[in-house]
Amino acid sequence: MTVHIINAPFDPWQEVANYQQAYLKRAGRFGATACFIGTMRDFNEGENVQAMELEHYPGMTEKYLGKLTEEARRQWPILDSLIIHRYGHLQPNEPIVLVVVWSAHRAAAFKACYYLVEELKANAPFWKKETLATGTRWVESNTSS
Amino acid sequence: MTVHIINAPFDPWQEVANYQQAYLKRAGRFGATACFIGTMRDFNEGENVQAMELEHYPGMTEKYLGKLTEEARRQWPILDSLIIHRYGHLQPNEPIVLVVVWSAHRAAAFKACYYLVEELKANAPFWKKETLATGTRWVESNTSS
Amino acid sequence: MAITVKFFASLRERLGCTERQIDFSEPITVAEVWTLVGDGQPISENVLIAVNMEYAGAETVVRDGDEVAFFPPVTGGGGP
Amino acid sequence: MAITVKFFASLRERLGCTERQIDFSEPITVAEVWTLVGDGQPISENVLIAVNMEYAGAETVVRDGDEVAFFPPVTGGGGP
Repeated sequence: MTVHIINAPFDPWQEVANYQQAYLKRAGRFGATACFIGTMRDFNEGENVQAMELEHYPGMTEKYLGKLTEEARRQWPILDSLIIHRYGHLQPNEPIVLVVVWSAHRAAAFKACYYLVEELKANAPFWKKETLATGTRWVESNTSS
Repeated sequence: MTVHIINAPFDPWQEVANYQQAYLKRAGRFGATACFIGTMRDFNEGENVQAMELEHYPGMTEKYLGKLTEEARRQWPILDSLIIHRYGHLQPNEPIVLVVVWSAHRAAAFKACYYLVEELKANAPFWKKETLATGTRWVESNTSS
Repeated sequence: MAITVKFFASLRERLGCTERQIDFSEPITVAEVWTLVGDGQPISENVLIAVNMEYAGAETVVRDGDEVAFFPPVTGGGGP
Repeated sequence: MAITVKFFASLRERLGCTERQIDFSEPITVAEVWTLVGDGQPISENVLIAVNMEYAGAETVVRDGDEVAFFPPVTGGGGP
């Protein structure tokens, strides 16, 4: 059950491979791994986005995501989870967030992963400021899906 | 929209990284990647499983998964998908199946990925024969979740 | 007229056959194919049918050159 | 008694302040903190509140040493 808040680009596939390598003491126990990666796009609301500043609330972010992970663990029989979320300066096509859940069976892995992603987007204290050709703008609300 | 049926071990994280690399012409367009990996466990129905033979119906497997992918594409605005499924001789902890869906938004990616995994498990012509300490046995039915 | 019949997994082992050809002169259903190649019992609910690599029912009529497959419930994907 | 007040994102920019300390002698609610540090308007529905890094309502009573944060709706995760 790991949460990393980082301010440098990361390779989600490498991170999850590394984490699973370290986690191989549980090899043979997990039958299902569900995974979500949110990536910065180069368009939003009809405009080209050149870059993004992602602000967060240090301390509260970790606290919130830690509690969220515990809640997921209470609801589903998950074996482990990994959340990595960027902050700071981002370029289009860079991964923003990685959420991975390992479980014995696929339903728990899928449901817990979906839950973590939805709750994270709805409540984790992050804010996006986009750089357009015409200046910057704060993203006012998340899309619902 | 790619389906690979292979008979050698594969590293799902490397495969998806490679595929995404080749797919980077669409960089900036996808905001969401949902991913599922089914892994061979070393226990099933209370017994230790030492190895597994995974039989399939060559030709029908590819045809079925191709149609499934097309159906997912009709139902959700997905940008691309990748399915890799093993057959042949497997050892515990080896990945059996990888399903990845790329989309602009997370709901489509999650739902399409879930759909592909559920339909694949329900209908793709694969059969598992487990090697236990006491001999071999065919797995009679999939768990529902 | 001739068709190819394939068997998979536990059914392949039980019948001791992977693939065979059968000949017939009249139109014939999958159920009738089974009476020619099966275990002497009616088709069990646990036997799935594919005609030309698509799922089909026992009443499907097969034609010259078709491929008919019989197999047990599938168990692919991850987990058990 | 003293508390720390933090602002984030567009609210931080609008109020021109990242963090400040305020002192008070009587128990005080988050709504009253806002009247001391806000923009002169009642707390908008678009202003979220955290007390000691947990979401809280405007009627929450704050205590000595607490950290109160005001911020706009969050927009993390992937996609826009």
